[in-house]
Amino acid sequence: MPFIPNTDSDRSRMLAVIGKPSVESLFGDIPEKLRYPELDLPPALSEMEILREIEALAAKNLSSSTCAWFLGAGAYNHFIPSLVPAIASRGEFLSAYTPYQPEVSQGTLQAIFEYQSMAGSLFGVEAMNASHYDGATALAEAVLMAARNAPGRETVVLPAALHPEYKEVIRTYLEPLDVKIREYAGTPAAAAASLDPSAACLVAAYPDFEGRVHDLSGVADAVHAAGALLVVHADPILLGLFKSPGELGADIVTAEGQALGNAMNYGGPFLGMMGAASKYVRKMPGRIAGQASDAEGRRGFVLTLSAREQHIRREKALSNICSNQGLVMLQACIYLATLGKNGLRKVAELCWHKAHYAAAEIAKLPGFSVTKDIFFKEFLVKTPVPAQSIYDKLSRRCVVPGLPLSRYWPDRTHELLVCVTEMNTKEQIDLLAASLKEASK
Amino acid sequence: MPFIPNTDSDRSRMLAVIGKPSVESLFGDIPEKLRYPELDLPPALSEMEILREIEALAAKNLSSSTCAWFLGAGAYNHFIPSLVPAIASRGEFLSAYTPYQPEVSQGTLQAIFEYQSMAGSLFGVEAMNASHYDGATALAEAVLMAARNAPGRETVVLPAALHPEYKEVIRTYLEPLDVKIREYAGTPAAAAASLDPSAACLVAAYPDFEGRVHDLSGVADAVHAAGALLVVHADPILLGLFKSPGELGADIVTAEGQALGNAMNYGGPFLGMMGAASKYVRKMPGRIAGQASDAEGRRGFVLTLSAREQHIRREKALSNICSNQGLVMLQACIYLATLGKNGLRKVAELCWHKAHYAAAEIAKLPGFSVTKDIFFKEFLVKTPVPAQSIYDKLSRRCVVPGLPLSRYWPDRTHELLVCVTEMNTKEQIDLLAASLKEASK
Amino acid sequence: MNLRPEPLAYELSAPGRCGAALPEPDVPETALPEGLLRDDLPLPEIDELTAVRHFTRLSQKNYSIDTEFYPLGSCTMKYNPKANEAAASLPGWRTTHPLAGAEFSQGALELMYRLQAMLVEIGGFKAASLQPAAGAHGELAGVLMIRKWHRDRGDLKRVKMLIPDSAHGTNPATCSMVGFETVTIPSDADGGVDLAALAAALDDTVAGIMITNPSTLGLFERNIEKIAKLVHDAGGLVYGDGANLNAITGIFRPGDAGIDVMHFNLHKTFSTPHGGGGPGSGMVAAGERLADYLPGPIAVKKDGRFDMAMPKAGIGRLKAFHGNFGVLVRAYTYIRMLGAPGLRRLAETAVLNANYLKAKVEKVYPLKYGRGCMHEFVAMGNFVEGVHTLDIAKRLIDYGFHPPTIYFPLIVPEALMIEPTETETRETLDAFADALLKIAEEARTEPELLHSAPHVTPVGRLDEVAAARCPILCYRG
Amino acid sequence: MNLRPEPLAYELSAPGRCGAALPEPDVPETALPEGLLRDDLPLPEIDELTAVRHFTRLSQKNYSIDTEFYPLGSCTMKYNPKANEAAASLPGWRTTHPLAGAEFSQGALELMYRLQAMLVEIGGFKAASLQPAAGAHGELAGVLMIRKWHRDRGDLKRVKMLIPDSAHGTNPATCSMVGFETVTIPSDADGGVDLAALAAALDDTVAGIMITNPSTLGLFERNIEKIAKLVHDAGGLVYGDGANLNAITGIFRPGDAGIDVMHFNLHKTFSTPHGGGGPGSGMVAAGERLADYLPGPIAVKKDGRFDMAMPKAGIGRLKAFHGNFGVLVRAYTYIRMLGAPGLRRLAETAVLNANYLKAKVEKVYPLKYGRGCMHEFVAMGNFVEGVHTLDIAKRLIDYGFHPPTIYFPLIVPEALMIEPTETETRETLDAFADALLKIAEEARTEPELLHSAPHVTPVGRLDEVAAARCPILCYRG
Ligand SMILES: Cc1ncc(COP(=O)(O)O)c(C=O)c1O
Ligand SMILES: Cc1ncc(COP(=O)(O)O)c(C=O)c1O
Repeated sequence: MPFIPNTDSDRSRMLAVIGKPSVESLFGDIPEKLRYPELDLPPALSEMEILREIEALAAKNLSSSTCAWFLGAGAYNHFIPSLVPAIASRGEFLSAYTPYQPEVSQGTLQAIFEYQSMAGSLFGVEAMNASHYDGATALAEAVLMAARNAPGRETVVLPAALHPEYKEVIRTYLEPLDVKIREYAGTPAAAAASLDPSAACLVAAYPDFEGRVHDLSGVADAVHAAGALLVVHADPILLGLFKSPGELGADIVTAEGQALGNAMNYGGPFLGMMGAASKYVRKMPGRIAGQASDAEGRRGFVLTLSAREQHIRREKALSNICSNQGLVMLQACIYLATLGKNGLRKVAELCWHKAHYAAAEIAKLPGFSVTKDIFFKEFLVKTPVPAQSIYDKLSRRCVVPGLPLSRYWPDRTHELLVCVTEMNTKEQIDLLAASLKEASK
Repeated sequence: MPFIPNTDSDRSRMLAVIGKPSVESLFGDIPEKLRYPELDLPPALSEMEILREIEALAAKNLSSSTCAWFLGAGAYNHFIPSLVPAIASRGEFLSAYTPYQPEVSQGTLQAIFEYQSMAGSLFGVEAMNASHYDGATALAEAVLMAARNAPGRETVVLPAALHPEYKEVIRTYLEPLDVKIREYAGTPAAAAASLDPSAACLVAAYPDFEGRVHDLSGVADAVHAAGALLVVHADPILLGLFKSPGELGADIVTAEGQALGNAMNYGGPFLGMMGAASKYVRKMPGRIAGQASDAEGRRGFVLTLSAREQHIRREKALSNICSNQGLVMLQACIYLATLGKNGLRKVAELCWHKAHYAAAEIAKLPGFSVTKDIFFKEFLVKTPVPAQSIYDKLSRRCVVPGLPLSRYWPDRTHELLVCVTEMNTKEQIDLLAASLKEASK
Repeated sequence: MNLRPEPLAYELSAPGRCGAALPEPDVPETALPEGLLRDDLPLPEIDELTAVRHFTRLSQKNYSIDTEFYPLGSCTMKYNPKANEAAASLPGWRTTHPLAGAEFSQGALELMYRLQAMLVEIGGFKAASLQPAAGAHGELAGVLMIRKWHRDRGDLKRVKMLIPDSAHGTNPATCSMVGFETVTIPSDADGGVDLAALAAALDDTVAGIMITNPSTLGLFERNIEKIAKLVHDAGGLVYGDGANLNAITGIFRPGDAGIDVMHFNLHKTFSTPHGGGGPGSGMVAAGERLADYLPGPIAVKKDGRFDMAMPKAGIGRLKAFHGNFGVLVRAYTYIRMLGAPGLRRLAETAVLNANYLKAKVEKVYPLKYGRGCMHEFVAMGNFVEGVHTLDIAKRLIDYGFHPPTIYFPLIVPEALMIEPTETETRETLDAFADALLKIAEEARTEPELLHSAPHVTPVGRLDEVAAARCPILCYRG
Repeated sequence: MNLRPEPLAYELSAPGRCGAALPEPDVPETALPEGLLRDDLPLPEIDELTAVRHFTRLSQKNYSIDTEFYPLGSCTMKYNPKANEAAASLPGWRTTHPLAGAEFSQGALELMYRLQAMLVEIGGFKAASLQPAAGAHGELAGVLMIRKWHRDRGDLKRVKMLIPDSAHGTNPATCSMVGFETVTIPSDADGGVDLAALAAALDDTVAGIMITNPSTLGLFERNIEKIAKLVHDAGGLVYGDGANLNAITGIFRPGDAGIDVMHFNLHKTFSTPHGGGGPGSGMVAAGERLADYLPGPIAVKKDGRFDMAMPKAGIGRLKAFHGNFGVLVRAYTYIRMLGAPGLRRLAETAVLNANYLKAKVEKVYPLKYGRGCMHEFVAMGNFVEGVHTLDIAKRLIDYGFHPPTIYFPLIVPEALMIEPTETETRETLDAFADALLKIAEEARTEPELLHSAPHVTPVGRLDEVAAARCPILCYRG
């Protein structure tokens, strides 16, 4: 076995040192009748055989690299510079553990610190953590954090137009606790204005699930006036162009960071991003790296504020999170440093221009109408025939037109959420428009 | 420009230090009328655009990963352990130069030394060099080396069944020199027995282009008795099983090493392997690494015997070779270490068994006949209809049946050279047989 | 180890540089929305080479499995075959969207379906969900399942969870997240659960027990069946923390011993590189009682087609989309390369390696529990006055080894928790044992060498107390 | 830099281990041929982790572009965009066979066809062949072409090739390979070809001249047109060594100045990482006179389909198949990312960077030829008694820089040949200049520091003389 190196002769020599007659005898503590079950598993394959099989499976999925791709809804087809996977896959990053021993983990630790710094710049907050499992769990933990911050307050207020799967996750996380969920349909500003004293927090989606970019100015003041916290869940690419949540007064920020240099990968691993105004840092869950010095005054980095975490505080920890999404965070870190100030803005601008061009083209089609709200890269289209039938027809021809909302709301049969990124060429957009037209005949 | 970092403001600052008014003024030595030509090139593309274009081009070729692949003839579809490209693509290996400064190149140097050691084991010689451009140029240089070794002797004797492109390359290399090429049709043993005193060397192909594995015992003695050198050009995978050329008395050995962990890659970069009995090492071209010690007695490795090379000896050098196939050699090195004694033998056995099964199945087909000679992984099939028509028909259905010999010999219309490796499953072989049968109806 | 100080990306920044070229818009432009835009985007400006060099150099400041022995107890730092990486990074996966729909995702769904079946078989369960993104996430799933099971039966008073004192911190932290109270059960003299204490703690307020087997002491819980029976008889359920499955694959199936629900750390036992922190997968499998309570969706097969479906009485969704899919591809690849005999060989070798190391060092490094260990063992580093486990750990770095887990489990003073895994050669174990013995010698003869260690790293011991007191969590210019 | 000694793979071997699993035969077995088989295959036996760790650790003993500044003169050690690597390693290329036939290789052929056209345009030539695998191979092609051209005209007496004394060693070595005699032409006081000496050497036995422009002194040959005319008038042809094209892309086309045939080092100018020695591509392009003489086959287009064809009067084939295709993909990708303005920016920046470095150090490091340099400059390291260029080079290693090319070109004593390339930032150039100046200071104040350098590497200076006297070229057990 190439990755179980010790041979039978090694075994004998080792058993002699241990003073045991056989390997089996090392398992004497296991109840005999339960020992060595027959496992019904497929026979072992060599590397070339399994890779052949997996390649065949991987080929059986619709691929954004061979289609005109307009499906987003929480997983985005953005450009990934080739250097990102090339560097992140280096063994020293890939096969290191959580950096518990800082002297031999400065690579990982400095990368976390840089990620925190850059993500903090993007979101306009000083304190970011080193990741959550994904955007949905980050938001769920943010809501828990807000609820914990205000023990008396029993409701959290979510936008109706929050990603439906995120809502499900929040429901799962909150179910055992004495916290109720309320949804608001209008703008965050309107919701903030009518917050009642039971509210622990208001969550704003930036943009919301239907692509709308709400003006958040004034929202924080209203939320704070009501004694609650403002949680903003943002698209990090949008923040290349739009005001940051921190600048708008958000107390806690979360995001799905997949778009920052990570592939769609059938939905995972993704990157839960979370940050907070510095006054809340000791209430924020998750790992955090901080700057430190050694005895000679050399700068280094460590995991810090660990008194918030499970391995130190056990049942008093702020969260049970232990393993996080380290490598995905590293990819985001490399992405942010590589694109930087100029590149990220450019990506955001491309999304803006292309999405608006697409919307304008689709709006010209008979029977189609396009949202009038401000949007960034994703927008809602009303379709003259059921959106799911359009989806099926077009996807079979490798034009993936967006998300039919009926997937989540069976009665919203004629709505399609279209996403356009810097990866979509004008040619593809024109093809989309032409295909939509044809499919609606 | 992401990989031309200095900005216009950097330029100004730098020009100030140089004391020049403009970048253009640095090019004053260039005749003015020839300066700054208009270049008719396509406009610049960003990374995402060019990758999209290249992906489309790459997809327009028949791929061994989606076909039943039986085409070899000098480029082979062998298994490449995933670790080989994963490690060889590490920046420290990939982006280093030729190891002229040994203290900061021990990684490359030790890898060359290990490659030389393992390749030497495989071929049964003590001295290997660090690579030639490919198998054909390695053999051409070996022939030159043999000719140089015996100044009076004006012929080199090649097998008629040598790869036709190798013969062309040897002709190109020898054309300006006073050396004649003679070909022999029978076995190397027969050719060796009838060598005349004009022969500088006899080349044996092991196996030959038609897949025959000739018994080379006694050949070296006969060649030496005639005062010539024996050059053996071998398939390194075959050497996992068969007697090594060194053991059989070869003076010089060469090979195409692509099969050792390198992809087919439309024919390049490949790996020219060359080695020799130790007494000829100072007459062998190419870079060589050797063991050395530093002042503290620590073992290290250096490029050695460089008095043979162009950068030291200029017109007196044994060859003009400078850049070689370093990275391809590194992949072969990792491959050889990973498969090792047990793995390489197993690969060779799988080739043997599968090829012989395939030959037996094809031999059963009406109208087909299969060579009676000893072969390893490649064998000649006589086809009832033109082989090229079979090839075209089957390849369009992703069964690539082998090489129609008419490609090189227009009159050999009904012969197909079939190659079977460890990558071919029984299922594929059965499919090949069934497809051949059908195509010949 | 790269010893040169590496500036922060911000410190390498210069105005106007960028590490990636982007095209100009190929569509007519649309005016940007005034008033909503940010003024400044304070990110670094660096070119592509600077980015590559910066992060490559940073990587050179890590110890890792691919470069050093990394015997972190409880973490199963095994070598992850490169075939896993090749399989997981196939373009066909990378470009697949989670909402493309079942018709357009049959390859991904089939892989998940088959993986579920294999894990169920390996663990002795009935059904599995691949939703959880890490072990702790799987614990959350399992404890929510137990909670819901009781509540669905109308049994609302079961709010306590029993947890052995050797448990990992995630166990009690998970209980708090679902509002359970934790009751700590002491270990007996042999390192197992104290059965009397367990019996005493069991009443009708107990929802269940979370048990790790083998435990974090590296010991197999011999009374596992008895414990399960006691808890079941008291109306509770048994949660299995499967983080240590590496010791028992192919040898013992937790489900056979009465575990009702268990998470598997796929990233440990089934070999996803840990990536400096993650990602992982803490998929959960359940037996008869809890199979319908799994989080969802899970992969199902109907009429030869694969799809996703929510379990009947399930606790709901734990993350967006379908779990950490890339980790699932690796686990699938790995299990298929091993097969049943390979899984057994894996566990046998992991246990043999641990016992071998233990035998080589236990005369010098005392153990609190002397019996034969499973995949890891816990030694103590306090055998020389004035020298601590921390010093030994740091000194190991000088010898080119990553230190073991230290000061955990909490019930062993000055713990050194050593898990070699099955992927290390006998020669590496010998070299590590030699270093440990040499250091023990140095502890007596040259303790200063230990106190000042490590000496071969870009920084020495960092002042973590100061760092936490006055935290600097981002670059401030 | 990994400072620990790393054993050889053989020294890590243990019987029975193997780093790769292979399947059992799925076909009936055939008896092996007795008498032809080897008894023993003395290769190492190591497991997969040992292989990964071994080679990863070895890699950590290299300086490289991705980690350090690497200003090797004449080598154009620029950063190679990772997009090149992504493009070249696409599965569609890796699995394409060179003999699949034109119908089944249209993508590969189209890329080669387009690349030929772009290179012809950049160089100012008429046609190109992608056959040669490296610069020296391209030289062989070009010199064979010149030889054949003369012979095809019945002119058999032209057996001499003129070569400036600053030329790279491959130039004269190439001539020897084709049986040409080389005549060295001295440089004039300005570092250019001495025109009088050239004129004197020209007669009807001269086949041509091999000229490198910019020369290996980093100087543009101002008389290039005159030289070409002189040689042409004498019935000879002009070979251009294009290794230094990085200085002039988009600014000057050698073909326009009368060069008849030139090789391009695609792996230098057009950015394939050097891989510790190769592979490269030395494709050749030719003007009017020699276009039909190119080696082949070359890519052609007929009726919208791509194919390969042999040039009419060509010298034949130089290697099997179609050149180093992977390198061609990188060059194509790279040129397409730059476009014409990018190519000009490239050369301008390469030259600016070199002049900037030169300006910063020339007061301390004397130059033999003072005029403005192109992409590189040659300084001298013998300005302090008892300190040599070698010492300065080795001391640079301590500062984290790869040394420049040393003792070449041969006509500059104690040469330090510095080529920064366009991919380095001003800050890196400043740091390198600072180190050079600091070392010059040390040469005066603490010469021992230089003599004993380097101090930060796994080995010190190695005894190359002993190594060559009694060569150990393979592991001997
Ligand atoms: C025993 C045990 N349980 C649970 C966990 C938590 O797993 P994860 O880090 O994947 O959340 C760990 C991880 O260290 C562990 O060792
Ligand atoms: C000026 C010059 N000519 C020719 C060559 C030879 O090129 P290659 O190494 O690709 O054979 C080089 C390479 O160093 C060179 O610098």
